[in-house]
Amino acid sequence: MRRAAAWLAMGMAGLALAACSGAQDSLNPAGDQAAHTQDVWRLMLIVCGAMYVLVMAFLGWALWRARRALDGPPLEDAVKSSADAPMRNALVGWTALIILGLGVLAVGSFLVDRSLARADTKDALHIKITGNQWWWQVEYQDPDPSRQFTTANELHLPANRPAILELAAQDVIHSFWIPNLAGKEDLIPGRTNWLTLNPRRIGVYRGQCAEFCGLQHAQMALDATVEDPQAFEAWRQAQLKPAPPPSNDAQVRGQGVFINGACGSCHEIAGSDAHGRTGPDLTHLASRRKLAAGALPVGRDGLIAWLHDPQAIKPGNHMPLVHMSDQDLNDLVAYLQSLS
Amino acid sequence: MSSPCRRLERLAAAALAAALLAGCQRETRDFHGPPPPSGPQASGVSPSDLAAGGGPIGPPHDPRAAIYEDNAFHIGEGKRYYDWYNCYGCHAAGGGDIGPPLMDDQWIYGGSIEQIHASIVEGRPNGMPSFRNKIPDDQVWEIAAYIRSMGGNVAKDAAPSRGDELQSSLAKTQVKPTPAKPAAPTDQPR
Amino acid sequence: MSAAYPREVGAKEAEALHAQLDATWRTGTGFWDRLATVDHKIVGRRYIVTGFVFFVLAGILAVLMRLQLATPQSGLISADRYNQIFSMHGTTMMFLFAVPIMEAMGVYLVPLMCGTRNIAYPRLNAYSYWVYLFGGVMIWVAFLLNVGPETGWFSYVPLAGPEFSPGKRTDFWAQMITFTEVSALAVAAELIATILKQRAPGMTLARMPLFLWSILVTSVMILFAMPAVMLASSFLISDRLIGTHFYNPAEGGDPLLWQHLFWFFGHPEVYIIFVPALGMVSSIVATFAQRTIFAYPAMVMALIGNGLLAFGLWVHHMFATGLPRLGNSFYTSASMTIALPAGVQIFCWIATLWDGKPRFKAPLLFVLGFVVIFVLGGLTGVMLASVPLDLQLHDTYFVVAHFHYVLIGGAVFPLFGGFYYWFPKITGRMLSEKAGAWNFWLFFVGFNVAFFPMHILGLIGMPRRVYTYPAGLGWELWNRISTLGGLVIVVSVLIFIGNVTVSLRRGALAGDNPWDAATLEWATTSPPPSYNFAHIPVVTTREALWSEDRPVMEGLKSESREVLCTSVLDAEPDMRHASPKPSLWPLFTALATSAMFIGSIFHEWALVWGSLPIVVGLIGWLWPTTPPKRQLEAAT
Amino acid sequence: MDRRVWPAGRTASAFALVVLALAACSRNAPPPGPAKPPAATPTGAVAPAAASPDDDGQWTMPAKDYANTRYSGLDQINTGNVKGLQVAFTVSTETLKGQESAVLAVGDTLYFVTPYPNNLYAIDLEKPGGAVKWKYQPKPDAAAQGEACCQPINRGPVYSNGVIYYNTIDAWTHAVDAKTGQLKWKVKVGDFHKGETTNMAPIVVKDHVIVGNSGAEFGVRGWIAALNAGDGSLAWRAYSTGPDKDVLIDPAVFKPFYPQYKGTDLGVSHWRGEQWKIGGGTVWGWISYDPELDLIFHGTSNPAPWNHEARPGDNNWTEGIFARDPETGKAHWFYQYSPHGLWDHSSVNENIILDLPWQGRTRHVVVHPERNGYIYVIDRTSGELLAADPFMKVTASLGVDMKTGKLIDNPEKRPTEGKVVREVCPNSPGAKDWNPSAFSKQTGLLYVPHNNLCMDWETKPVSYLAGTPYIGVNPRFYPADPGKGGEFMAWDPVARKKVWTIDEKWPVWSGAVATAGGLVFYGNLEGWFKAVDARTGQVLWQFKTASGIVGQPTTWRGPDGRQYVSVLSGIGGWAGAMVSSQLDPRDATAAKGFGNMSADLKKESAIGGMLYVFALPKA
Repeated sequence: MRRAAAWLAMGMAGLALAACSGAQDSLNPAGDQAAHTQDVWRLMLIVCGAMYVLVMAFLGWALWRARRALDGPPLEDAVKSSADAPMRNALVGWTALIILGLGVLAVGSFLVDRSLARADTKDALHIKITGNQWWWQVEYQDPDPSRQFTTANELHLPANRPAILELAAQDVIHSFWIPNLAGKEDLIPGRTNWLTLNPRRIGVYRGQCAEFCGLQHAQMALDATVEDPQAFEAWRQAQLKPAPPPSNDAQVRGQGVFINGACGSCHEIAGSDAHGRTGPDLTHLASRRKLAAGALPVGRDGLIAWLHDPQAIKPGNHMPLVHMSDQDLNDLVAYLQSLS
Repeated sequence: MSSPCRRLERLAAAALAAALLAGCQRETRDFHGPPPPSGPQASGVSPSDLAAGGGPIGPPHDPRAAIYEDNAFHIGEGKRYYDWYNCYGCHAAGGGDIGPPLMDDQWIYGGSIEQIHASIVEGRPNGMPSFRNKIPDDQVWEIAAYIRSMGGNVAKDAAPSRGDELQSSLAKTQVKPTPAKPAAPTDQPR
Repeated sequence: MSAAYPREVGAKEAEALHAQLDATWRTGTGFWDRLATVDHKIVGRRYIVTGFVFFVLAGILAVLMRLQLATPQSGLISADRYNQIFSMHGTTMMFLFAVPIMEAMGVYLVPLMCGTRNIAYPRLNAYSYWVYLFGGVMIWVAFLLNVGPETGWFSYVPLAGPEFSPGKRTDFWAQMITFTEVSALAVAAELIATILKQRAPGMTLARMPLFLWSILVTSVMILFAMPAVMLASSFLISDRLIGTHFYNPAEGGDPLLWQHLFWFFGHPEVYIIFVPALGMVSSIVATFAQRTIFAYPAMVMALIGNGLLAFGLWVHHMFATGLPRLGNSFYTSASMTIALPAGVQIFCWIATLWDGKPRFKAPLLFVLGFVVIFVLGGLTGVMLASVPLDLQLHDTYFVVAHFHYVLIGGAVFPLFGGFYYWFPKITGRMLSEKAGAWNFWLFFVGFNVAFFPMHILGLIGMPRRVYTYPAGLGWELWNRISTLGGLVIVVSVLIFIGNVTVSLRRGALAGDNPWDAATLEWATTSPPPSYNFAHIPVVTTREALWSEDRPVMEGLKSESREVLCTSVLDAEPDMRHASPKPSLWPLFTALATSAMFIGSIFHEWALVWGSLPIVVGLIGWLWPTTPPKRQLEAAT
Repeated sequence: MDRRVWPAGRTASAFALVVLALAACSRNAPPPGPAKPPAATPTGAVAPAAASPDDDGQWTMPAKDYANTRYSGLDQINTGNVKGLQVAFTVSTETLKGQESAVLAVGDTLYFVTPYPNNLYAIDLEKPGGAVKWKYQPKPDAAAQGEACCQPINRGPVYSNGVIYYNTIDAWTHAVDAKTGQLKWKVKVGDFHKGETTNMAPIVVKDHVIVGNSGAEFGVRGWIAALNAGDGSLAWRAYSTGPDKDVLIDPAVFKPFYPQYKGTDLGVSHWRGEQWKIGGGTVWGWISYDPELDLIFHGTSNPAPWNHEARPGDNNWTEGIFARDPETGKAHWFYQYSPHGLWDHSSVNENIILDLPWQGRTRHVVVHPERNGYIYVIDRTSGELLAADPFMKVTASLGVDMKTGKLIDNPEKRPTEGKVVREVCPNSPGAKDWNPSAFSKQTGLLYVPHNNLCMDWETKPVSYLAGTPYIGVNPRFYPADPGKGGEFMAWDPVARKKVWTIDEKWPVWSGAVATAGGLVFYGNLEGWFKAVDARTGQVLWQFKTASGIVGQPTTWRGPDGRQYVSVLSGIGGWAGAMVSSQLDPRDATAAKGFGNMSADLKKESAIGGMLYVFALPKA
């Protein structure tokens, strides 16, 4: 029993602290918020681990003592305990210890929470994130409207510059969560929530909807890139431009398929006649890494698989199966791949 | 007292079973939509298929109609697409605006789900645009099924209720059925 | 040591008395007699078995989910079905297993522990069981017919609202809430009345076994918590059926209203499940350590403290919803504070063991397993109370691990201990100790293998309620291990079922008090007679059966059903009270209630027309059967 | 000529020059003569004679004159005898949608246009009983009916130089010989498949037929264009959004008063992405013209879509007023009533050209009752805002900053997607919609038929699908005061206050006309046509027509020398669509929000289409 307890304690500490350098990992912080939270986690782990060890030690001692008692003479008085008085003191001590431990944790947690509330927001980027079943709309805000742009399912952040996220939901409650950067915050219809990020470490991270939002809750991911400010600026300049016009016959035909068919009814490609707003913006689709909120990689194979039967990949999502000829499909993919 | 009890029990069981079995069909979620029927069918019908004065002869009965009309999921999706494809812009929440109301019993081009489907796909001469190729066919059916629910013409337990939006009309579960009647001859085209 | 109170006055009179009492209290063997029974032991047994069946069903769903999640991008179960499965798993476990089975143990044990002949309001008790059964069957039939709930056991609006959950799936779920809560509220009322008014003479509040205390606290919590969720679910049904706007932000409603109402119920719910388990642990520890529980007053205070604090922390489920930061900090403190009573209790149990001479039988094994697992779950609970940490861990597998540690560790382990402990009393036969040890160890190991990795999964970013996940995020291994652990639990539960099946026929005969326990349920035969006690025991100490002095009380009628009512605080005999006879009206009323509830899923007017048969049922149920004159005599 | 300064010494010669120039190009203009200064009025407000010459008894353009006064110098019908007014004759319009056309009287003929199919009627006044002289049938494309936001109505024809010019719903401009009804030319000015329709009444200035498009509710890009009167060829076209060269902003000429309108290509940079290409700003309302300054004044409509979150920025040059050179189209100044318009407050209402005594001197202004609830007084020489006074309860904004000229939006009412904002006053048809006011040269007052409505408003995402509505709002309208959905008021433009009001149950959707007989005429949605004492607001006479009145009353002298008053009766347009489109009031959002309040209107009014002409009984 005691061994089991010890194993558990060790396992908890060891495994959890093991270097799992995942792209969606709260223990691999790449921003201030996640780092602060990791501090709380460490404090918790130490205090709670100590408490756990203490309880298990007491239990082990009691059982070890009891095992000896089994061989001894039978207890005379079942009702009255001989050890009342010392145990009573121990209980008082134990209670005090719990209060102390909880006090440390509560204060630690509170202080970190305060520091998160006072995060640096100087010169912050303002980004509006809207949760949809089951994708993210990402709008980079700017006081100058001509410097605003929209993308989907991806977030680019310059390192060492704060970002203030305005969180809204179109349909049901979603929760925005990039564990490497910060804890989650819900997107609630009819309300606006705010989340500040202070990304520090350059890298590619993955976020995912954390509040159950229906059929495809599992496949509602967000691709987050923290990059150096120059790279970010270059990306932003590219995003501000309309989509490049089709440059060869296949792309021209593909654009025709897009605009004259059903695609343009829901998707926008800035610079073309497609101004649908109910599906993700596709203006610079080819510059993204992921398709369909993380379900597939962007690329010829991914696009073909997705367009061939989106309902097989994300059953129940709102991208309909549009029947088209192989020729049309190939042209369409060629066009979409040109949207860099 | 024993026999009435038994009868009651049976009745309750039968009612439960019936309700739930009906529920089965109402709850199926076929994300690809039912397959189109094989053989010749009305993929499109023009307004000339309507008989003057009498009832519309319209497109023939389509076996998919009941699947969409009796299915809560499809009707719910139709409600979503009704907004997404701007049906709302002309017909409001069924009360009409640029286009005629969809919640009353007056149907210029027929009020069956097949006829509504045809109107969406084909368009109609006094301003209704054709959405052929602009809306995938199964979504057209879903929209048509939703439109049927506006007049209370789908089963109450498949009808959508209110939406999470500004209240504009009764929840569809509360709408009294208003079966389509052919447009009266005195009615002007609208 | 045979702990029975003296039942023999003289062999002949005694036999006559038994025959007379049995004739008065017996439940007939005919089909209708069985349906009409109001015997708390029969109802309690049914409750326990039904609850266990739901446990197994929900367990099967859990295994299906684990199989699906064993590999990334698994195609075993579709998204639609998976969502129904996890919703049904949570719903069944919480509403159809955990709360009912704890109440079921109360229904069976409380009258025996109080030393009374039947539960208070026995017809209501029968009614509550039927309502519970019909509600459970309804939701499972719906599930099997593809009309199962799909929005989780928490059914957050607007996802569960009319726009995003078309059809009747969510309505069945919401109405299942009504069924189970009507039933739970009825049982809570019965248990409170039984504990406060039907305790054996001399069993003052200060002499009440901790199990009774825990049931009392739980029942009071039910009275306050359940109406919140019934209100919430009724609002939901009315939003969905007739288009009200309780949760529509566009028309002055609020989706967060649901969350507040739901968690105002939902958090106490956990303690409603957990507090009775604490009572079981106390019973088992005392019996197997052969020691009175250390620091009884502290234990009672801790139980009450649990009950009170449980209502002050619901917001820690809502830290991510953007509520004011300072308010959140208050709930952090409250949530952490609840670790205090739990810590005190753990200490007291261990101190009792430390002081005693424990016998390591299956019930105690499960209790030791409880301590090891529950303390860990409690500590992760403290972690989750921290706002910043919760924002990372909320809605991840860390939380799944946490509450399974708390609920399986904190409630199911004691419950299994309780099964082993009270099985002899209920059936008259012992369960196999050997099978019990296998049962325990496989459960313990399987549990930790299944759920410990989930902590890590949560920390490395795996959210809850996902039907699939992509490869390459480091989640595969832990998920596979978890699934293996789940399969081990399956084996363990199968062993338990086998053990019960075999022991029911071939188990060793138990005798009145096989464990040498101190509480009154062991003062009668195993299984107890229909009337529980021929003479009502009188209690002089906290550990009644460990006392040399065991007086009894006489004077209750044997030719008609009577129970003794005592005063609330000091349990002084107050009056004799007639106890109702068996009746089919509770069943009829339950059927009528079910018809109304189910009907109102489909049509709002069912609420009106459906209540007429209920009124008929209630009239029949409450029709006075004793002529007023005789009643008067009985009272004097 | 420097338009910022008005050298008094040169006034007379300028008058003369302009009047002469005007006379030279329009044979139907009043006979040339010395420009005499307009008679003083009790308030001091006067309509300059150049833009509002003395009455000749005809009614050749819907607004009566370039100043948009809708004032008739006829006084045969006056406060004393109006009680005896009776129907002289009626003519069926043979159509049943909203009859918003003005009735022109030129010589011995009346002209009016019906809603779709936009037939042009010529009524022979020489014959008794309103005989149809001819009927011109343009046969517009039926499909265009689906592209008109608020019924396929028409606001009337304009007569110039023997030709009737008017627009049809399918975005064609027709020139019809006024004598014979023969088509002289027609040109396609827009593409109705995208939602571009034309229903405004053109105006003819210096051989240019000036037209504008409708369809901001369909996400079209608004424009105003000048067609050469002779052949319909395009002289110039100025867009309301986009780069300066499209908007005809030439920095050499464009001198806005306020700094926020200065800059390059603000019609692009004050939008997100290429939203300006589908950004609305149509020109479907009234155009006035000041011959002395040689400037036309026109408003631009709301930006598209109504859901403002799709179009961050000030959305230049929507919901504002342009002063343009009629010859070249070049903008001289601009003022924006509602930057980043939130509520569909199209700014296309009439800009009445007046000269007002203002803080001790005379200011040359346009007076503009705006949909957002304020009556604006703007210096027409410079674009400087002089006053903006509310004329109904306004909650949508907190006022106008007189320093910067900017409207101060009420932050509490700012809509966001998924939220309903309540009690937004005025609602989207505004405190006053298109239905034009009249200015009496006799009383110096402005007579404004207007609404008294508030609304609940919910924005939601919307896709632009060419040819379908591009709105993204669920609105729900209701009267601002119980039982009072509209008002007819007399407004003193100098004292800037209401003089008297008449409460109406329904929004007043008809135009007004003021006469030298001390009368003002207007109609209401129930169908009452009223004559009101211009000084007191007392209703002196009323007549119930068969349908609701949403048209523009006119008054003229017939060939027999008698004064007549004419109006079309036939409910429709936005406010009347519930009735004449047979919409279902069970849906509050029907007719973009009128469904919520119009169940009774369906009982109190009826569908119809009839020209009513009134006169005093023959002596």
